[in-house]
Amino acid sequence: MTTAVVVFPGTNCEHDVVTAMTDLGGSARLVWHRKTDLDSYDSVVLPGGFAHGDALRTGAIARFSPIMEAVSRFADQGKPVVGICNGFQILCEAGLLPGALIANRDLSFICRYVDVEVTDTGTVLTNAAATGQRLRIPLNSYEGNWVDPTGEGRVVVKYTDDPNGSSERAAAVANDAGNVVGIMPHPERATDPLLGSTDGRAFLRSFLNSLVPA
Amino acid sequence: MTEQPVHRLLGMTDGEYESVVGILDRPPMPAELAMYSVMWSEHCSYKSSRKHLGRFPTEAPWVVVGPGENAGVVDLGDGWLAALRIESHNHPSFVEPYQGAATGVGGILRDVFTMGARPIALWDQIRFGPLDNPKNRYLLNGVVGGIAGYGNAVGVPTVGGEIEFDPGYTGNPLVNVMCLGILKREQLVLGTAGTPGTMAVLLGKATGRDGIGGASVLASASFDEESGAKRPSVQVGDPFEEKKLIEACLELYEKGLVVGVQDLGAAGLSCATSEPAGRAGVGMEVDLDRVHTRESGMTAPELLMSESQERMMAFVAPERVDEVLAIADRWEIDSAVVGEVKAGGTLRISHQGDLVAELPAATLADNAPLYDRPAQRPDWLDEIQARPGPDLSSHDPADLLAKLLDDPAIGSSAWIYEQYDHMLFLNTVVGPGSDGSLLRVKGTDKGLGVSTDGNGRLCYLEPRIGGARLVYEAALNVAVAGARPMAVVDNLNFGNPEKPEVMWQFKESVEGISEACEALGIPVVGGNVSFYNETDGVDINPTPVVGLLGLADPMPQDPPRLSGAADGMELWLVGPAASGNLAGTAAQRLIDERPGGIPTGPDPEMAGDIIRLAADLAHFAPVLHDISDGGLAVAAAEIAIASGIGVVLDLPAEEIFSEDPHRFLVAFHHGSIDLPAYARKVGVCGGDQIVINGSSLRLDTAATTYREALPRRMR
Amino acid sequence: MKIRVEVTRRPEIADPQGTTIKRALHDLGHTDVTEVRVNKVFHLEVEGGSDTEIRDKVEEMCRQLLANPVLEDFEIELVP
Amino acid sequence: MKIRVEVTRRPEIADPQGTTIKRALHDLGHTDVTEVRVNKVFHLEVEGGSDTEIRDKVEEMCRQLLANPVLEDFEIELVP
Ligand SMILES: Nc1ncnc2c1ncn2[C@@H]1O[C@H](COP(=O)(O)OP(=O)(O)O)[C@@H](O)[C@H]1O
Ligand SMILES: [Mg+2]
Repeated sequence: MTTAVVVFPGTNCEHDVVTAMTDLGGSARLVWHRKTDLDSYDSVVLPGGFAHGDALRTGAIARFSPIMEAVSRFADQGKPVVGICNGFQILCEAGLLPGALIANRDLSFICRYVDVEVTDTGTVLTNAAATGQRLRIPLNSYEGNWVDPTGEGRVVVKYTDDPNGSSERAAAVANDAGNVVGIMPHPERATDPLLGSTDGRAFLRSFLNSLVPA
Repeated sequence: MTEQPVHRLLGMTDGEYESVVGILDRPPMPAELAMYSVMWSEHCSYKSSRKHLGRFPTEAPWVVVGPGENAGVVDLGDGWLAALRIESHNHPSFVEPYQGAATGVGGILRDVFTMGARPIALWDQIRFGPLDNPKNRYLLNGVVGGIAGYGNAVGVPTVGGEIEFDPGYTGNPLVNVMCLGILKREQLVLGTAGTPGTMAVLLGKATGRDGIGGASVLASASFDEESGAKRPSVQVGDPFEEKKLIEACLELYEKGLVVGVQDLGAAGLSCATSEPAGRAGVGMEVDLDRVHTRESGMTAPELLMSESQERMMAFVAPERVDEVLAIADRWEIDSAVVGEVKAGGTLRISHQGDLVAELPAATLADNAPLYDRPAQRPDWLDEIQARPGPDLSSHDPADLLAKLLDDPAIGSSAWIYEQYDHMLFLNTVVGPGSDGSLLRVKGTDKGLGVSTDGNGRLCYLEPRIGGARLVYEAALNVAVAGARPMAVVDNLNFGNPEKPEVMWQFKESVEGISEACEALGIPVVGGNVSFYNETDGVDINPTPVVGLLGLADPMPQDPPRLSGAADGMELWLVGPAASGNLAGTAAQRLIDERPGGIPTGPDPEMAGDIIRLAADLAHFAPVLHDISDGGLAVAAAEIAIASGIGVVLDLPAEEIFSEDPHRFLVAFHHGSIDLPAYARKVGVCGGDQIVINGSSLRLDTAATTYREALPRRMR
Repeated sequence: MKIRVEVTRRPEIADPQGTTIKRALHDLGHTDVTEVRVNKVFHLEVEGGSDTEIRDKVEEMCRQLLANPVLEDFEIELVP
Repeated sequence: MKIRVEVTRRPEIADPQGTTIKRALHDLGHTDVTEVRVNKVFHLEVEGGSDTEIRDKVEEMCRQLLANPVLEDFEIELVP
């Protein structure tokens, strides 16, 4: 049950994701964006960072990386696909999640803990949490403001306050099947008590749970 | 305008030009003149400061690489090393704050990963004029934006720093950045060209006309009304390119593919060819036509002087060159084999079939001019030191505390550090917003404590005491995070060295830093000098900045935090009794129009004991906080605000706002900790007020004032 | 051939940059500015092909990459 | 009155974003694109005043805020 953690040029949270998943008993390996198959993996994480330097729009160039076709197939097959921060932006650009991410309302980068509330537990990233559960995890983004012109996106985690202007205070959004989820704050930054919070475990545990064959 | 000889336009004196003619035994060709002019600039050659920098203690058993290389390297034990370096980008940040600060970050990162280390954290030290001036707000905004824009995107967290305001920085802000990297011993790489036959491979960004003359013109001359004319030199940072370059270089080191590496900073290719060759005692043949360029028609001097960012020169054995090029290709960075190392010490550079330079490589660094500039104690200093301190008797302590919490240099810097990714890599155990940073070294029990400290006002009043106090303050800051001081880097920001008063301030500061390092038994492993920080003839306060690295082995598993105070805990002061001298304090800055007096000097012996004690206490005390800007009152208020609990202080009047050195506060439940006899109980935690000898301030008001001090001025 | 592509954010979508700049202009005393929108313009240099061919190519680039259809429209202009 | 301001980075100053976009277009097969520069365009709505007055005002805004004189030039166009 191995997770592919995709590395684009400019990605920078890949090692953190591997560390956090391994600490929780999972197994994760880095996969370069020019790879074209994910056959030996059971799930995918697109980690945070600045793929292609965020040139043009965040995620706009990364979505054309060769690996993304495999990620799409994965998503279609109902396998778990999670994008964190920049990974969320890439999934939106790739059309695997609805909406798009634009600059924060106050046009400034935000790196701090935020409180979020789980509103939908029917996804690969939230199944081990309880509806209404409040968690504290770090946000770290400039383009964290999710807009959804269709108004039909499925919001599964919400900020309890409104740090960045995101529609419906969305912190995480899922596809209809619940196997593709994008989350803006970083669960992997909140898994070790030494660093201040372990609330991110609820999300990563959900993800690991979803790998157990039914 | 009268015709000037070219060497003068390039910032070279007639005497320096004559030396070049002497070395070559003929007049230099244009490309040669360009190379000497950048390499012999103040910024690259340290010609005014070198003599004094020799004063620093630089040796200790744990020093692996001392000053002189791109970064200092120390041994952390168990096969781990740390690389540390600090750098200034003052003048470029005034010209263009965002790009100036951004390229400063890019440059300091390269200094560290040149050594084979992975950069794991950055710290910024920034200084501006008062924020009621819109220009200063613009500069602060741009500088913080540039550090955030580059640091966040390159993927290295900025985990702390410091900020100071003083009218003297209005026309000359200071932007310093420090970077820490870690590496396994076998990955250490030096800036050497290796043996004859080694190939020089240029990696990274295409070369353009960026910052031509930047080193000699921007970093080494003063600002005046014409500085607008210097603007074409502005460089643009590209953190994405740097990120790829870091990963590619780290892979090269891991696979043992390079003999040596040199980054291209100020002086670009001139430096990256001559310095590694000089260090290895070899020569080199370089073909400029192979350099990948962004613009067409660049001349040889332009190619040699360009400061285009995000470039590295790797020295590679010929049979490994293909592997190196393949790795560069995989990381999607450009590369070119531009030269070959030759025996004999001559650097030969050709361009479009012509030999454009032929000179002894080592002379660019080794024969740089060395000035023993006159130094003289300023005659205005007596008058300033004789001024009486502020009179606090007519001030209510709680009122004064409220005003201090509203000082943007004392109030929370969250507005700054929340724009920085300060958590990446999952190492930040104690992050910004307390004293020193504490970073874990994953896979070991070790932690690294780091603090950077500067104080222009103290150094203005008495540079030797000021310099020494910076070291003690930084040492105590890392100690309260559980680390023992290990090594120092310094960044010496001063005015015009051609003025004897400035040279004296410089010399005295170096002396103070050196004495304190000797007393603590820690070496200086690197640094940087920035002179000519003056505007229209007025020099900045002498502003040395110290960056100190400490080792916590083992690292406290539950280190003290400002937020650790609880109802009923006692607050104790550890350190000498306050002298009552308020020279150079925040209280003085609030009350008196101008600083005056002589700041309290350190007690080196006691300081050592106190620093050791703090590092021990950090393994079990819930709260430790050193006393600095704003004195005990502010330190106690910071604990109260962070912990969300009031505090009642009862203490002698001269203790309240004293900033006497090497003193700290510790909070704990009665009887849980034994302290030495000189420690005194100064208060108790509880309630919803901060009470100082009966006068009180509501905790929620204090918290709002503290949080808003900076952001409200930036709106 | 030189081509100019302007990518505009759809009016119904928030434009934090425009909003912030408008506020900043008001703070500077330019209170007669009632609206600010910020767009991106690409100046491309494309080789070969007839005008129509080039326009088609650039349209494809826009649909693929230069504009995000969720947020943006685009306008192509061949610069003589 | 509607005003269009285009802010261009000076040609001698590096444009990393343009370079990255060009590389991406090449990767997508558009290898006939030889140059990409990215500019910002502001669409302003300004009330009151004659054409000259408005142009002067906008020029001041550009110098103060919209363009960075160290890196950028600007061009103002009144849209009829
Ligand atoms: N420019 C800055 N960037 C990042 N962090 C900063 C900056 N200025 C201050 N800080 C953080 O705020 C805290 C308080 O800073 P300071 O008052 O200078 O500490 P000290 O007096 O203990 O040296 C520190 O944790 C520091 O890292
Ligand atoms: Mg401190």
